[in-house]
Amino acid sequence: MSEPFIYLDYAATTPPDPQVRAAMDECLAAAPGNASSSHVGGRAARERVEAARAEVAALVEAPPEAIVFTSGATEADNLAILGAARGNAARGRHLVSVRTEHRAVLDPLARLAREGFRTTLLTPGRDGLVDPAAVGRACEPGTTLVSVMLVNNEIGVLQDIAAIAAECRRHGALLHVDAAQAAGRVPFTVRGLDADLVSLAAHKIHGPVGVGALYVRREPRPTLVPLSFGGGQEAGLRPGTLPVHQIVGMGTAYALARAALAAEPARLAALRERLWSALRSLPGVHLNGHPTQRAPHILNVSVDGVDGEALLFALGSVALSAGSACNSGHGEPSYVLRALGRDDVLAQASLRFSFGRPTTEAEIDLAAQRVRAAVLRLRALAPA
Amino acid sequence: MSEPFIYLDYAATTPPDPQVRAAMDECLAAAPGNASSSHVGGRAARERVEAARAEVAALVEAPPEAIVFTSGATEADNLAILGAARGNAARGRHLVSVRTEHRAVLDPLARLAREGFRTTLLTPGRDGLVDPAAVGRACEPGTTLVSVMLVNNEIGVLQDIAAIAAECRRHGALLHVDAAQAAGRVPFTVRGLDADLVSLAAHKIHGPVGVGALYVRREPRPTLVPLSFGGGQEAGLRPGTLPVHQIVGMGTAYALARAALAAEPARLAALRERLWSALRSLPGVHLNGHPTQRAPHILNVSVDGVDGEALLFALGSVALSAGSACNSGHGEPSYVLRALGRDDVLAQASLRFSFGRPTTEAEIDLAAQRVRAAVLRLRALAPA
Amino acid sequence: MSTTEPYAPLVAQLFAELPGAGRPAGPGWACGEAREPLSGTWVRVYLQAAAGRVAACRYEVRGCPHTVAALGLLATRLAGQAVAGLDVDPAALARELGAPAAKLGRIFVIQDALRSAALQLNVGCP
Amino acid sequence: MSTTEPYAPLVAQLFAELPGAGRPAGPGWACGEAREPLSGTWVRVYLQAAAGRVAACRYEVRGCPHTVAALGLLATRLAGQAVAGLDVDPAALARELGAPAAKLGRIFVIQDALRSAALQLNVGCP
Ligand SMILES: Cc1ncc(COP(=O)(O)O)c(C=O)c1O
Ligand SMILES: Cc1ncc(COP(=O)(O)O)c(C=O)c1O
Repeated sequence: MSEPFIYLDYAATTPPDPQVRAAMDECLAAAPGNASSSHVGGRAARERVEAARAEVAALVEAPPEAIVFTSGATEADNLAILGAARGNAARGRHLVSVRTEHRAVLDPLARLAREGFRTTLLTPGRDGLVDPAAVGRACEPGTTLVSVMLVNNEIGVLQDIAAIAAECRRHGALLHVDAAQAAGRVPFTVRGLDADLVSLAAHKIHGPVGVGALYVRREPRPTLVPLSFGGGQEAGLRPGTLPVHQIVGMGTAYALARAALAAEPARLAALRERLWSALRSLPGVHLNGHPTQRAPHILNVSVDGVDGEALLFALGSVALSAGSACNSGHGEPSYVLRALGRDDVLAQASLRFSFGRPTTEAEIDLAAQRVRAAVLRLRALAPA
Repeated sequence: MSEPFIYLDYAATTPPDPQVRAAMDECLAAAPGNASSSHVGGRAARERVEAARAEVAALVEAPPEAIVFTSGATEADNLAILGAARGNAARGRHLVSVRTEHRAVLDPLARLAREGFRTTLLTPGRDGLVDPAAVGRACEPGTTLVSVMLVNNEIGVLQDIAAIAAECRRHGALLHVDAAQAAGRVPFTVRGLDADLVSLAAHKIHGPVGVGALYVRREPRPTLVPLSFGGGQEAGLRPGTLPVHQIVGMGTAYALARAALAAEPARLAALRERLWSALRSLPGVHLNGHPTQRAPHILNVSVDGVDGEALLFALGSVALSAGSACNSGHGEPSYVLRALGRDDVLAQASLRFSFGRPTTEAEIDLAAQRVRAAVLRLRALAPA
Repeated sequence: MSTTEPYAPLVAQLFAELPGAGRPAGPGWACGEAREPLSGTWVRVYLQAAAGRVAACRYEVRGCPHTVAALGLLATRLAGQAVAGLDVDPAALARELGAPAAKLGRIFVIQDALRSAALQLNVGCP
Repeated sequence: MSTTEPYAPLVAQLFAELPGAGRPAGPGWACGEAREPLSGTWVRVYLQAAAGRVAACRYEVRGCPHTVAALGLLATRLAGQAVAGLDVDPAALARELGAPAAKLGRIFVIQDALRSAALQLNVGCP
C-alpha cells in the first residue's frame, strides 16, 4: 500500500489553511495577554478576539454581539439544546428534532429525557429531507425548542430551514440549527434561516479543531442556562479564559471561507458530480440522500454485495468514512442511513466521500479508480 | 511610556514555550485526521493524543486513563463540581468549599444552589490558609463534595490538601482540587493530594490557552454527570472532536514543566523574595497571604495611601493584575483579599506580581524600581 | 479497536494475498455454506479430499477483513488434516488474528461452513 | 471599559502631567475637602481669588485616573472664572474625559470639594 494517499474525509475534519496556521502562530508568539486583563497585552488580546468575532459574524451576516465562542460545535449544540430546554422549562418540556441529527444534538436530547423532558424525533423521508409540515404537526403547546440541522454530516442533504422556522414561529418554539457542516460550504445567513440559535464549527472549514461558536439571536433573545459558570466571559454564557489563537484561527478561516464562497461551492459540487458519475457506472451503487437538495462537499453511496468494513480496508490509501467520523470503526451501521430506510447490511457497505479546498479532479479520478477496483475485487470473492 | 515593557502577569496567562508552539504547528500541518476516524490520519491523531495524555499524567503521577481533556481549567472545575454534585445528589446535597476559591469553582457552586444544593463556604485565616479541621467540622452526613484549591491564583498560598483529604475520607465526601495554578509550579502528585478530582490548565505553565484536563480517580471512581453529550469522546465524560494540536501543546508544556521542576520553582521563589525585599523597604507595603506556605510564582502586596487603579495605570509599562485577571479592570476590590480581612480600600490598592520561565532578575529589579517610583509619585499627590 | 492499527499485520497480509480464494473448477469438491444476516457475512468453504485427508481448501466470502483473513489461514493449513473430525477452534483463530471479541460470531460462521463441507466429505456429496 | 484603551488620551495626558497638582505654599488659599469612603477617594481643592475671580486652583488627591484627570482639567480652567456661583458640571466633566458611568460618584466628590472651597472664598477662610 504505497499508493499515494488521498484524503477525502473533509467532513470529519479539514487541514487548517496555511493562513490560519500563520495567524494562530503569530498570535501564540505575540506578547502574552489574558483577554480579561486590563494591561496592554490583555487589550491586544481582546482586540484580536473582537476582530475574529466580526469575521465569524460576517460569514452568516450576524451582528458580532450575537456570536458566543465555544470549544466546538458539540459544545455549541449542547449549549443551545440543554441551555434552551432548561432555560425555558417553565414554559414547557417538549422538544422536537430529527432521527438523522448529529450525536451532539441527539445525546443532549437523551440527557434531557432523564431530566423529565419529552422529545419527538421525526423520521425524514427516504431522501433524508424533513417535511416542514411534519415539524408543525409535532409541535405541542409545551414545545419550547425545535432542532434541525442545515446540512447533514453523513449524506449532505440540505434542509429547508426557513420553512421549518415558519412552523416554529407559528407554534412559539425556538429553533436551533446545527450548521457545523454548512458554514462556508453553502451560502446562508442567520436572517435567511430565521433561527434563534445556530451552531458553527471552525475545523470543518479549514480552521482549527477545538473552537466553534453559537449564534444567539438578539431580539428576541432566547433564554439559555449556561453549561459552565465562572469568570463571566462571553456575556456569561461561556466562561473560561478565551483561547485567543483558536478564535483568531476561526476568524481567519471564516474570512477565507467568505472570500471563497462565490466559487468554491460550485467547484466542489462539480467534483462531487464527477465522482458520482464514475461510481454510478458500477452496477449496484446507490446514492444516499436527495439528489439535488444537498451541500456540495459530501457524497454518500451504498454498495451492493460487499462488506463495508472490508471495502474500507481495501481502500486503505483513500481516507474516508463509512459513516460519520464519530461512528466509524465501530462496525455499527449508520443510524442516519437506517433512518432513511437502508437495511443494515447495505447501510454498513456505505462510503462517505467529502471534499475540501485542496481536493483536485486528479484525486477524484484516482479515488474513483481505486473504489472501482476494490469493489470488483471484493465482489469477485463472493460472486453470489 | 516608551519604557521597556515588563510582563509580570504569568498567573493570568503565560506565553507558550517555543517548543510548544513548534509542536502545535507541526500538528496543524500534519496530514489531517479526526482522532475518531479509522483511517491512517485518524490513527496518527489518536497516537498524538495518547502520547500527550501520558505526559500530562506523568507530571502529577496519574495513570493516563485518569486524565480527561477539557477546554481549560474552568471547564474542568465545572465538570468536577456540577458533575459530582449532580451525579451524587441521591447521596446528599451539601457541598463545602472556601470563599477564596476561583470563580470557576464559586460560580458552579452558586448554580447548584439554584438546583437545591446547599454550600458551606469556609473563610480562611488572615494568612489565606484553610484549617483542615474546619473542613471536617463543616462536613455533614449529606456532604458529597469538598472543593479546595492547591495554589490560590491571587495570593499564591498553598493549602494542606493531604490533611483536608483525610477529613473528606472520614466524612465520605469526594475531594476536588483546583490545581490550575499549581501544576508545574510546585511538585505534587495526585496520590500525595489523595484527591478524587484535580483540575489542570495548560496556559498557566507555558502551554496553549483553551485546553486543560480533569484528573478523575480510577478506584474508587467518582460518579460524574457530564456537562455535554454526544460523540462519546474522553470516556463519555467530555464529547467533541479532540483538538489534537491543543492537546499536543498541553502535553509538550507538561513535559517541559516536569523537566524544569527540579530547578525552576527555586529560581522563581528567589525572584519572588528579591522583589519582596525591594518592595518591603517602602513603608506601608503589606504582604498578602502566608509568608512561607506559598507557591513560588506569585507575590501579592497591598499598598497604603494610594488608589489601586491609579497605581495600576501609573505602572502602565509593567503588566500585572490588581486581582485575578478575571476581576481586574472592574474596579471591584478582590473578594479574595476581602476574605482575608483586608478593608476595601487597601484590597483595591493591591498588586499581584507573577513570574514565569522568561522572568529575569533584571526585570524584577526594574519592576521594583518602577513600583517604588509610582507609589512615591502617587503618595506625593495626597500627603495625608 | 486499538488506538493504533485496526488490523494485525497478519490480517493485512492475508487480506492482500487471499491465499486459496475463489470457487474451484472441476468436480470432486464438497462445499458448505453459512451466513450471519446481521452483518451480512456469507461464507462458502470448498474441500477436496484424498485418502481420508484434506487435499485442498478453497472459499468464497463476503465479510470483514478478519473473516477473510481467517479463511485464508484455513486454506493454507487444512491440507493434510484428517477429514474425520475436521474442525477449527474459533477462539484460537480469533486470537491468532487479533480479532476483537465482537468478531467471534463471524468466525463461528466459518466453522459452520467448514463443518458442513466436512460432513459432505464424510457422507458423500449430493 | 471598552475593548481597547481603558483611558482616553486626555486622561492619560493629564495623569502624566498633573497640571496644578500639589499643596500650594503661602497664605491666601481657600480649601475644600471631600471623600468617598467606598473607593477611598479623597480630594482637596485649593482656590486663590483676586477681584472676585479665581486666580489659581491647586489640588491634592488620592483617586483613580479619571478623578486625577478631572482635577487637572479644573486646575487649568477655573482661573478667571467668577467666584460667585463657581461650580462644575460633573456629568459634562465625566463625558469630556470618557469616564464610565460608575465613575460619576467620584466626580461628585470633586464638586463637593470645589463647592466647599468656593464657599470659603465667599464667606472668608476660617
Ligand atoms: C453536523 C455536526 N454537528 C456537530 C459536530 C461536532 O462538532 P465538533 O467537532 O466541533 O465538536 C459535527 C462534527 O463532528 C458535525 O458534523
Ligand atoms: C485557580 C484557577 N482556576 C481556574 C482557572 C480558569 O482556568 P482557564 O483559564 O483554563 O479556564 C484559573 C485561571 O484563570 C485559575 O487561576
